Amino acid sequence: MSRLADHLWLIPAFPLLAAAVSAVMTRRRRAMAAGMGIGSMALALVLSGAAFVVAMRHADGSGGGRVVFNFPWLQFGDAWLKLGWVLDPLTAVMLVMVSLVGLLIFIYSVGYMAHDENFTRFFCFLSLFAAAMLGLVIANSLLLFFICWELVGLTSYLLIGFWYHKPSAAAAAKKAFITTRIGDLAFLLGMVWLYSQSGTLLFYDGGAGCLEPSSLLTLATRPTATGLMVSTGIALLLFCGAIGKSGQVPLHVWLPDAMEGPTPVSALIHAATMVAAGVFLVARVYPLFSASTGAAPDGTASLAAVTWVGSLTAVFAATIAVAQTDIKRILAYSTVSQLGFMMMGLGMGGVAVGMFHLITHAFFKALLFLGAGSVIHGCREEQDIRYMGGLGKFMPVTFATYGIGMLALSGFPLVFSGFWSKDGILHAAHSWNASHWPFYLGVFGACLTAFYMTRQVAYVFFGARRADGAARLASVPEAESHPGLPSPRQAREGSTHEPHESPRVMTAPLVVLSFFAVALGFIGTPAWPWFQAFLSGEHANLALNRLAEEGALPVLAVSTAVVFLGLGLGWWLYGRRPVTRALERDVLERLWPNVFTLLRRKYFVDEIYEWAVVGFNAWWANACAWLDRWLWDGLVQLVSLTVVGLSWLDRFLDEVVINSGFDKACQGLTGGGGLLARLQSGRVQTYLRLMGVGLTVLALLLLWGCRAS
Amino acid sequence: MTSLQAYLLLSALLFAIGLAGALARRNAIIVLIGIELMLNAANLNFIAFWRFGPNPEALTGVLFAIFSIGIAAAEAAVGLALVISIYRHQKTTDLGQVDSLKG
Amino acid sequence: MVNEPMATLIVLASLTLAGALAAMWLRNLVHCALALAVSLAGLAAVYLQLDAQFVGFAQLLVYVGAVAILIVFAILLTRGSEPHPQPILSSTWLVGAGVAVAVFAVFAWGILSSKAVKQEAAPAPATTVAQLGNQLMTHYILPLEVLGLLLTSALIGAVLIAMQERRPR
Amino acid sequence: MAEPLDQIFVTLKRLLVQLAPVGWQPFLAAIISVAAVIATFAALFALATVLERKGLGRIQNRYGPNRVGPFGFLQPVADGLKALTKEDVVPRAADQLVHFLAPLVLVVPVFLSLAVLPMGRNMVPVDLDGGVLFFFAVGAATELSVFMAGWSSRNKYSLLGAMRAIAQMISYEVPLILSALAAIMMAGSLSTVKIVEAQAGYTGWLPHWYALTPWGFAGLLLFLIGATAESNRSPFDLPEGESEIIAGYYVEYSGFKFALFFLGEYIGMFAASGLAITLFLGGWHAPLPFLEWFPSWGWFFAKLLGLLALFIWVRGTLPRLRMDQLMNFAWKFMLPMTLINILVTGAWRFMGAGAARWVVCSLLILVPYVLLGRVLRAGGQVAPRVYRYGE
Repeated sequence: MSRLADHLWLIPAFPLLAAAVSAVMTRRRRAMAAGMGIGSMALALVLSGAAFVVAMRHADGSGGGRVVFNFPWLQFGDAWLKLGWVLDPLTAVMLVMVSLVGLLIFIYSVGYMAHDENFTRFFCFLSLFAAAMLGLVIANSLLLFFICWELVGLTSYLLIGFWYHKPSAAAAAKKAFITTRIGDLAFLLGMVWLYSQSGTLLFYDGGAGCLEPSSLLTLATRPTATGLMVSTGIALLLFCGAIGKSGQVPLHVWLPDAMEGPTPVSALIHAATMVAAGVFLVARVYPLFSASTGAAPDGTASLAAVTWVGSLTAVFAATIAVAQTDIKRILAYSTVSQLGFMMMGLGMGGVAVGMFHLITHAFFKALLFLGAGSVIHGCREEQDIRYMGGLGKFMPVTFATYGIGMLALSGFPLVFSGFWSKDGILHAAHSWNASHWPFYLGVFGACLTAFYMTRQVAYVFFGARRADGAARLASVPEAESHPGLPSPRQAREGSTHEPHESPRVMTAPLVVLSFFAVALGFIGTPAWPWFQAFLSGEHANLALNRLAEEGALPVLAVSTAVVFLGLGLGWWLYGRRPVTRALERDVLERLWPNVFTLLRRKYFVDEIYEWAVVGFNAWWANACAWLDRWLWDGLVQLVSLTVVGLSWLDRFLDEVVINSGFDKACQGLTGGGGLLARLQSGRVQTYLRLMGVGLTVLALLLLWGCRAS
Repeated sequence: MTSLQAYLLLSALLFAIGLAGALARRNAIIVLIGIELMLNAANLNFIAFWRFGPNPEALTGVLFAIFSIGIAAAEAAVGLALVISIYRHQKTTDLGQVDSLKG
Repeated sequence: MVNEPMATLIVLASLTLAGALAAMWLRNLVHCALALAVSLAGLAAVYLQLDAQFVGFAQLLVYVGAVAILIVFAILLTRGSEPHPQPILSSTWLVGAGVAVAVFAVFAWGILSSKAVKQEAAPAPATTVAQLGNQLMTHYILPLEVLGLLLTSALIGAVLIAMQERRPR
Repeated sequence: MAEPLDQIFVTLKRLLVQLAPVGWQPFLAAIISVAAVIATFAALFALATVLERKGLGRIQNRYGPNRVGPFGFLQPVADGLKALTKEDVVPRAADQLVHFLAPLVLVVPVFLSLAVLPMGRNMVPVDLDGGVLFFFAVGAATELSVFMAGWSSRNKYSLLGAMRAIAQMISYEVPLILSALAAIMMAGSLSTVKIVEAQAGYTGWLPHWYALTPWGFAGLLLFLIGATAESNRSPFDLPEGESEIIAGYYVEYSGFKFALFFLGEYIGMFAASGLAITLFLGGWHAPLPFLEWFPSWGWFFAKLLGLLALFIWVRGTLPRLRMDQLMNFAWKFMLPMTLINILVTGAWRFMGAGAARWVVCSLLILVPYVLLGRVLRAGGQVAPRVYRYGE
């Protein structure tokens, strides 16, 4: 079966083929496109399963359970650039997760996009995205990883901007693309630096790869100009790429705006897979991050950076999510917060903790997004939770699956996967000895998560139905509404018909996802850490007593307490007195009005960016324009003026000084000549007379001279 | 006044008369005669200084005078030949009119 | 203070000066030439008085004999002898005379004021023609040859100039 | 014995001079010698005129003047009286002063030139170191007087005559001086007395006269030809050529001035022949040793009369030369011959005594003489004139 490792490329190949075929098909061949897409994803899933089995068998084998296949790709000069793919537990897990979630979302989107005329194009982009994601997962070379990384970025742009006639969608696509592009720049710099230092971009190359101990040692020991170790420097640059892609604090602004795209896109890309690519990157090059000279065994500077960024993002995004009114934006900020948690897990607990939360999150976040999608679909494209309410009765399946997803996300103890993965992270944070702050931030984040999820469910499914009349729209104060958007709101004014449940093709994936949201929790519990063992290559054995070990129990207690606190608070504020009127001010708004507006306006980060980056750009453009107009133009003017001046001076000189000067000199000469000519009168006696005078003068001089002697 | 001074005065006077004639007279031949007189005045000077000079046996004065007489004769011959050819060209020996060689 | 030789000097000097003045003053050119001859003869006598016999005789032979005749011939050839109407003096004769007077004044002042010429007459040097001959042939041989060359060239030149007159006609 | 007679004049003069006070003695000596010289030569002049006319007569086969005095010897007295009594006619246009001065300027220099000739042992009027040079220097004045005479009489013929005379005298003066140069070179001094002493002594019967040497003989001949030309006599008497221009430059002269011209001419001839005697004929030396007893001055005057006879003879026999022949003869024959003569004298001076010297020198003279003659004859310049129409 090791041949499967050699042919790992088949997995991304099928969706790529499907994308290619659907790209050339005309819009009318809708069924063909959907069939192709779903078929290729199913095949990819089967192959991924096989690969998972192979990886399972190799897990305890030699080579760290890793099968590598490298091939020379590009020759420049005398050096060959090699690409390749690797099959190791990490790859296997991700393959299965991506293909499974992808398949479910493909099936769901058939129903969701049924009445959209660009159906084939949608499926073409989705297949392309899936191929790129699968390629990224199996890549054994940082270069191939980077190529797929960029393809994923491209497809996210295409899908966000799918409804390009909507200006907000186009703007959001551009914003997403540019923000991730900034991160990718750092990623590229890191990659180039890594190549220059280690000489190869392959992760594992039979000992010579850049993640293998020999090159890691050289990287870790070589200091840079600023005192950082080279490995730390490269790690930080790669982490910037991750920040961009996974929407961490400074570069998170594009993720909420990415909700402009269709909901399956949001679910697939901005919940499960693409945003996870950043975390997967950190997991993949974790040896680089943790490579240290042994001085700080439990975390190098880069891991500390990851931890701090992660914890900050977690709390920051969670606070914003509390004050959002758009159903998909709340989930988007929740995703950002959960990614922060994953980064904290990676930074403190290592690959296994981070990856376990990633996998679990992928499933229940996909579930929540698809649920939201069916809600929107049911409510005639209504996305604002203030105009929903009491949908529980109208959409029982969606309500049920959405509830399971909400409980998994907020980490309801023991039953739901979210609890175990979040607890792993908090446990790692608790045992992290560099600083206790990440632990406190993590706990606070978890509490907030629970709180805003209950608020959302209360708004959407409980309380009175609020989808009434046009009066509301005119008085909507906040800038939320996008001007000129042919959004479902116009539709709303038209009719007041009842919301309806989504068709089976959409509810089936919900049910499957909800099953996984519950099941996955059990493979990673402390009692039976199969998942962690699988990833680290050991053999996992069932031992309930580990639950009661000294470190684990208090953390479990704290996290359950926190979850119940959040749920209770949320129910207290929103569940007890259901909201009756859409425009009613939010409960929190009534309590802390300015804090609430701060949160609702997302800490004004967009405005700050607008002011800073765009402002700076505008200012710089103006400055350049001014410079060009005045300095360079001025210089040219100056040169031309001097030349003209010089020519005038030259003419003046030539005219006055030389010509007239010369003429005068000549006149003087001829005059002098004339004078002398008169002396030559031709009369011999005059000459004699002159000689006589000369003689007398000389004689006088002589006599006068020697008179003294 | 010693006799040497007398001779020198005589030669000076002779020279002056010759010069006056050369400068004042209009006719070319008279000018030549004036020049002859001046040359002779110079010879007289030589002989006077030889006679009353420190070492007369050196005979330089006398020889100088002899050579100067010879040269004067040649000069007179050439001068008169020139005057004659000028006369043949311009039919006059009046120096006032013979002034074509001028600047 | 007038001793015996000075008397003869005065006589001869006056003769020479009279001749010179006449030569410069007379209207008739031939008379001027003859006056010149008289003056040169007087000068020859002065040379004899200065015991320079050879120079005196040479002066007589060259000047009185040859140069005077030459001048007379020139006068005849240029029709100088016929009386011509215009005044004999040039227009600016006064300037010429003035210059001559100035020159004489300077020389006279030089002679009278100079101390070098004060010492008394030396005994007459006994020079013979033989000594002159020796000097000429030994010490002054080059000037003699050059003089000879000069005289021959002057001779040829004069002949050439005179000869032209016959050929063109 | 010869001594008292020889020195008779010298002793006479010394006696007279002692009469005067010492201060004046040099003047008296000078006056005595001048008077003596003038007297003797004036007498000679008178004698010469008669002798010449009688000689010419004899040559022309007729008697000379025989009416006045015995055999016509008082003829000069008659001529003298005639000259003195004749009216002195002066042309109106003549230049009075110059006209009057001309004869004087002629006579004075000629008499001066006599001062240098040694007429006898210790009987030289003035012994100058540059005697010969003095003679020629003074001789040069005669041309001036000829010009004065010719020009002042405002007569075309006289002017033409004067021009011819001057041209002739200048042309012949050069060969005259150069031929004298030969004797001076041998004697080694310009003083006439030294030249005569250089010719003293006899070898066997022959005196040491320069004339008896080849160059001497040639020199003498050339000198005599020059002398005749210099004094406008005989073949060279073109200026007075009666047939063409009446009487030359003294045509306007009459009376005593005319006589003076004649006197000047004769004295000029005597001076020239006296110099010839001094330079080449041994001055006052006797021709033969045993004739020494005859007084030195006697010999001098005897030779003088000999030369006079020669002049008269030449005058009587030779025809008058044409002007161009005269000039060509002077510049193309006389001048080269005198130069060659000087060359020969030089050769004679530095060759040892003996026959070789004689042969070489005589050949050196004869060969150029013959060649030159043939060249000139061929050129037709000196050949006798062929009258194609005349015959």
